[in-house]
Amino acid sequence: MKKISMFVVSCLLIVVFTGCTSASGEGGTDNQITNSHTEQPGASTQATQPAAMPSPDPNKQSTLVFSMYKRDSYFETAAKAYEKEHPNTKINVKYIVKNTSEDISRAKQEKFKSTMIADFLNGKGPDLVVMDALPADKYVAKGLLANVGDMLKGDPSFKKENYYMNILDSLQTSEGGLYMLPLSFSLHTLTGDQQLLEQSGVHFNDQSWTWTEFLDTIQQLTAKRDDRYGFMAFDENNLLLNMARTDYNRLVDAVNRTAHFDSDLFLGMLEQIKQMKGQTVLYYGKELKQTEGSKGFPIYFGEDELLTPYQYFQYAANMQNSKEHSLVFYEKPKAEGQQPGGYFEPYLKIAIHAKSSLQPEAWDFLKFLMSGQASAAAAWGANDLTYEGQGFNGTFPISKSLYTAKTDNMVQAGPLQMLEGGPVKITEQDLKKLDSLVTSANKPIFDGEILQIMAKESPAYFHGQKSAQEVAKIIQNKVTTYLNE
Amino acid sequence: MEALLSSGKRNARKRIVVVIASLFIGILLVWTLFSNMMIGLTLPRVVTETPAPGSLDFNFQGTSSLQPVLEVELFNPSGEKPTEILAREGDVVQKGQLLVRYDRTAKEQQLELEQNALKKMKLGSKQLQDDFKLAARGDDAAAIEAARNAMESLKLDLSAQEKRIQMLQTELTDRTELRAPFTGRVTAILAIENIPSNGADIRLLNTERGMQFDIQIPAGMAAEWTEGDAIKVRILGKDSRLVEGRITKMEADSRKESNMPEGSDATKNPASEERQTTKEMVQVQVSMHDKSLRAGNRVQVELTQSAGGDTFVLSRKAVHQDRNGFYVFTAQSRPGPLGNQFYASKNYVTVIGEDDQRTAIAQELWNEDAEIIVESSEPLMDGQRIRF
Amino acid sequence: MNRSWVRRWLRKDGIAAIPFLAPSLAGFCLFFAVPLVMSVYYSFFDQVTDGTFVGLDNYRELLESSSFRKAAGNTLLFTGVGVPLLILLSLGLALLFNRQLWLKNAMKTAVVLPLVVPIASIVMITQIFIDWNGVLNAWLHRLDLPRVDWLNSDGALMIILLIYVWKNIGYNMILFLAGLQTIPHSYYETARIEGAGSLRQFWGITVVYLTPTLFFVILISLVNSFKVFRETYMLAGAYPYDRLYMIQHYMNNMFFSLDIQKLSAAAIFMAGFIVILMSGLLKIEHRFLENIS
Amino acid sequence: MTISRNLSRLLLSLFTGLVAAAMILPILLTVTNSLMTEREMSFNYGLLGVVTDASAQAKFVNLKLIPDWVTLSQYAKLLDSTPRFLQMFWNSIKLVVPIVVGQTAVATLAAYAFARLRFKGRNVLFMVYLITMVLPFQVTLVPNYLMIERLGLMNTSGAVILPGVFGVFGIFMIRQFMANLPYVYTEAARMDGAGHGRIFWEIILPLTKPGLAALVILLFVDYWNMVEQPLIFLKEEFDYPLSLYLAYIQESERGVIFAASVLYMTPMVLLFLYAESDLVEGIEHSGIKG
Repeated sequence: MKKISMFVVSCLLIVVFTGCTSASGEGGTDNQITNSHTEQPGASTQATQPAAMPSPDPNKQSTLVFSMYKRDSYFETAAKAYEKEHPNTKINVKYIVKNTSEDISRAKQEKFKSTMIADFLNGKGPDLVVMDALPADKYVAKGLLANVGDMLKGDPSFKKENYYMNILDSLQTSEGGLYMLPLSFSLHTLTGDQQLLEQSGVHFNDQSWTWTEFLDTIQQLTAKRDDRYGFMAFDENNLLLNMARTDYNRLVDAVNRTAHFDSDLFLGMLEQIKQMKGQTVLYYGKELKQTEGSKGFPIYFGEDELLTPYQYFQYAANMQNSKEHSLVFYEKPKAEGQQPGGYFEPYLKIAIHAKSSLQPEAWDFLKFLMSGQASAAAAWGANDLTYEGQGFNGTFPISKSLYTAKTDNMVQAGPLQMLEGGPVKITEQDLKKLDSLVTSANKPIFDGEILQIMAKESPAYFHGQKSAQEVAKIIQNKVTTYLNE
Repeated sequence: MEALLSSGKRNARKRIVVVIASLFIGILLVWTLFSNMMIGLTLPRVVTETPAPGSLDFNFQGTSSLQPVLEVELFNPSGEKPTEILAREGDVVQKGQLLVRYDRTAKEQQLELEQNALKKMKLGSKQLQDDFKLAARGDDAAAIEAARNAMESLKLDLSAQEKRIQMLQTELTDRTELRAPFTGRVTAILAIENIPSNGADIRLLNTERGMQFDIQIPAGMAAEWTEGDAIKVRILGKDSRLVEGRITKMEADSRKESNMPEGSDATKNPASEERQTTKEMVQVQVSMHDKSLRAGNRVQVELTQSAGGDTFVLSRKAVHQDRNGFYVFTAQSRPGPLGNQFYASKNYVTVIGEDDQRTAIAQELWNEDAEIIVESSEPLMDGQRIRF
Repeated sequence: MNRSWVRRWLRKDGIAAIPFLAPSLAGFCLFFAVPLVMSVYYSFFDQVTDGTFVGLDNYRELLESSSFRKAAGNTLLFTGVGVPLLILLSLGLALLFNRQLWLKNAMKTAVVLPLVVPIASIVMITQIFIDWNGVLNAWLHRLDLPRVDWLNSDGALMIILLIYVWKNIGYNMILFLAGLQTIPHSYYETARIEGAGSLRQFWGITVVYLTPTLFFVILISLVNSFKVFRETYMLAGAYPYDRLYMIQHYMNNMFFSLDIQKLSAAAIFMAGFIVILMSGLLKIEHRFLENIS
Repeated sequence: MTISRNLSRLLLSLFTGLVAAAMILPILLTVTNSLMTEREMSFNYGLLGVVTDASAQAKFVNLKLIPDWVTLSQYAKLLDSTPRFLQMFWNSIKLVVPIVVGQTAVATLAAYAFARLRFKGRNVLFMVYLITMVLPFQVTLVPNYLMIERLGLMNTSGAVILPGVFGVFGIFMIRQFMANLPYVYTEAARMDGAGHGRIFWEIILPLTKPGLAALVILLFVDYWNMVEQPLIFLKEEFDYPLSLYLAYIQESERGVIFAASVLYMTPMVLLFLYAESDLVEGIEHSGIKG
């Protein structure tokens, strides 16, 4: 019996080794991309060195593979522009879908996730990858992404003052590594009616308030006048997610793999959200019809995600229209003792493969992408300000100089024709306000399996199908399963 | 026996299944063909071309008419009718050359009259001198004074009269002739012999200052020019030839190509309607020095610019524009259930140059043997299925 | 010694086996054995490429994971209940169909058809029944009982079991029917002549001669019990109710967490379990075949 | 005697009929619902997955067996305005037929070796085969992906077909059948000095016919339903088989899901109906008696 098994195992091993040797033999003649694929032992040691990134060898022919789920035309133009500047570097931009409408059923996304995993684990992953559709934390945990933060620090040609370092710094992991560089970001803020808030005489400090303080504030506000809603949130779930995000560390203990969704904290959140809905304290939805008798905004606070500067200017336009009410952006509530500063959500997060042999080239290209040199729209026209179809070109860029160049152009170009509504004059003062929003943002909005589990289960409570305890228990069980895998 | 029976039943059943199966497959097959055909018919029809590698010689032809730099009209100096016209149209005349003689009789008669009056005055002066001598002998101071005065005044009158005669005499020589003020060419004789004229009699062109014309040239082609540069200009006409001109003035022109004055190349073609190119034009003034040039001569400026480097040339109709730049649609084939299917794919291109027929685009990876859609029966969208 | 071993091997049917086995073995090695060996290899390393040997660390981690233990327990429960249930039911049906019945063929077709229903359709029909607004809750409502979120209740397991049995009963029945056909009629005739009752005929002939088929059916049922994951996943997602969290969920989630080491280790656990089970069955089968001969 | 026999037969038939009816109910539902208009579909099932307020009046989905208005509009829509549906249907055929034919051939040969030949390592090798059948797809995905890429099969139909051809399920099934065949059948041939090739071809293969029929059905069903392999190993959507259309059917296409299911099932049902008679045509009819 032993001999038999020995025979079988040796037979299999022979097959394996012949398979591997023939395969690695093929590797050399594979194609020009091989450069990035051959598993050079040097590549991995290089990745772990925090030392300065050597500048790319200008005489080396290399092909960078740049993978993404969804195409962004900026990447293509940028790749072309970069190739022109660096004739020895070819950029192979690979994407799965041209736009998300192609993939409503998410089959392609699943394909992208799976093939990326297979590619990365086989050591053949792309040199650069857009992580937006991928679970970045898992890749980082497996050491598959290079620490671009080190590259950034070690590169004297990277001018920190040209970038929103507040964004980049706050994306660092708890160990201080920075594995993805976002090319753009959106801002999550509260909007408030300044006049009304001042008249009400209720004092608050949006720099430091927690959700409890915020909810207290709106309750005080609505206690004085009940023809206005205190806060208009997108929906209950979203509010819950917001609250859970700020208190994430109290709900989830990743180190000890325990969750606290059955705690009073979480139950309190659930109950508070539901309870306040009955009064005029909270309103859920995106549109609010003006109630009779009150002009302007029948709410004290609303929440908003400024995906592109367009939305900000739309607000500026509204401000110009309604003289009595001036819309002001406030910071969203945060955890106790957290630094002041708003929330932002990074987009087009690009990572470099830790095992790529072309890291210097990849970093150089990433730098080029970040600088926005190839950004098609020199100015933000009305068309370029919307996000749809524009991708990078319409968003808040990570490059400060690009942002300044674009806004300067816009101020010079005179009144801005919005997609709806008349031309809006963008003043330096408007821009200053926007600037301060951008430069103060320091809390990333994150997503993850746990938040998704929460979002899936909690509507049952909000719609009265289940009790808070039941929902909390289900979430607690599922999250515990997740944490202990 | 039972087995045989049941096997017979089985075979019958199998046959039924086979019939149903072939029906099912058949219907689907027919439907596939049919729907493919139906869809095919509703697809936009396209005409394609393969871009030819090469460079686009970008031609520009602009015509204009020459205008003299300096041309003056010479007026009748006296108002007399011309008696003899010495110059003929087109004559090249030297400075001071006699051009027209005018009627002198009126002037001569007046001179004669004046001379007679002078004579009369001179006679009068003798009388006065005698009067003075007489008075001087007397002691009547007043009378002496009066006589002196009279004599003095007559003297003045005399000199005045002499001046007038002199004037008349010069007038007779000067104003009865028209002479060329500068070397030039007579461009028009307006005077007619023996008919009094009150306007200009001769139009004279200064040949030393030469001719000039204005023309609008696309900014892209004029980019390398500065004032003072020489350009070749073709003189149109029977003996068309090339003459060198010199740029004297350049200024940007905001007017669009379509309302160019001498409609140089704004031939209305469908492509230019489809894509409103707001070509920047430059107003250029060119001066020319050639004796044989006539004002009003048609001149033509011919420019050729090679849209340089590795370019592909394709029909101008194929290139469209949106807010992100120029693009073309290429026909791409993908395998379908029944052979290849064709799709329109939008590709942004870098336009190097274009003329009214063709456009040169930068050579890129994708466009090496791409089928570029020139015409389509309906507006296309990226990714749309098409047929040929 | 080595040579003599080879010679001994060849003396038997070894040479004859080569042409029969070669095509399958070649493809099998390429597409199944090599990946399998690589998976085993991964399970001893900390990274897939350039990893260092960590021995049994991955296995230790796996066993420490409470989620894995939960998944393993749930899977054991599900297969432990589901497979015997399925086999009993399908055997019963097969025996029924082996008798004289009216409309036998039509009914047989009806039983087998669930096999071909696409997953999307199964999921949709299941949803129609178990959704919060679904038919089951409508019935409860009519009885003035509170609605149940079936997928987040202990009933969830029953639902998955039902889907599993419903879908695979036809599959097994085909196998059993085919197996029953291999039992020569003469055996029964002989038994009848010898005066054996139908129960004795069943135990003495049917069960005995069906045993090889039975083992095969057990294996296939086991394999298919793993396949019901796809329906579960589409109904309840990657993190279903605790009871539904099977080892396939664990593996699937490990895959998307890029934790191929733990995934491989879990797979090897699973394979080990199945090997033990199957070698036991094979041994019995072997002995049984010898008995018949 | 005959009366009681007929009675028991009737009762058994009734009982089996009930079971069969229960089994076929979901399929019946699929077929009848495929004849509904889309409006009726959304009216009946629009509430699925919708979180309704508990305070509001209780509303439920409406399970309906008979449509109000029988129409082929779902089919028309599916076939007419969803050209990829037909395309995917042919893709499925193109992938599944080679797999079924190939695996049946390869497996029959290998099964003979496993069932009728004795060689060292047989059981261990068999066990290794067995393990690969049991493991979920994801376990070997990463090495498999590497393998397929190295073989240059990525994004070709070969990446799906070849692993399918060498799948081990067929070996198991046929081995089972062959192992069951009494050795007496082959002993005579052996005495006559027939080789394994002849024995296999002339004796064993005809006897395995019901097994082959069952195998063809089961393989066809298995591979007709495969999802992961084509999703990952095929690049272009127009190469995808029908199973992917149904596995990732979009919310907006719910109105045609039943019609799509019916068309999806039809080839399998037809195949089953065709092969079923071979399935029961066991040894008793093949002329050989033990």
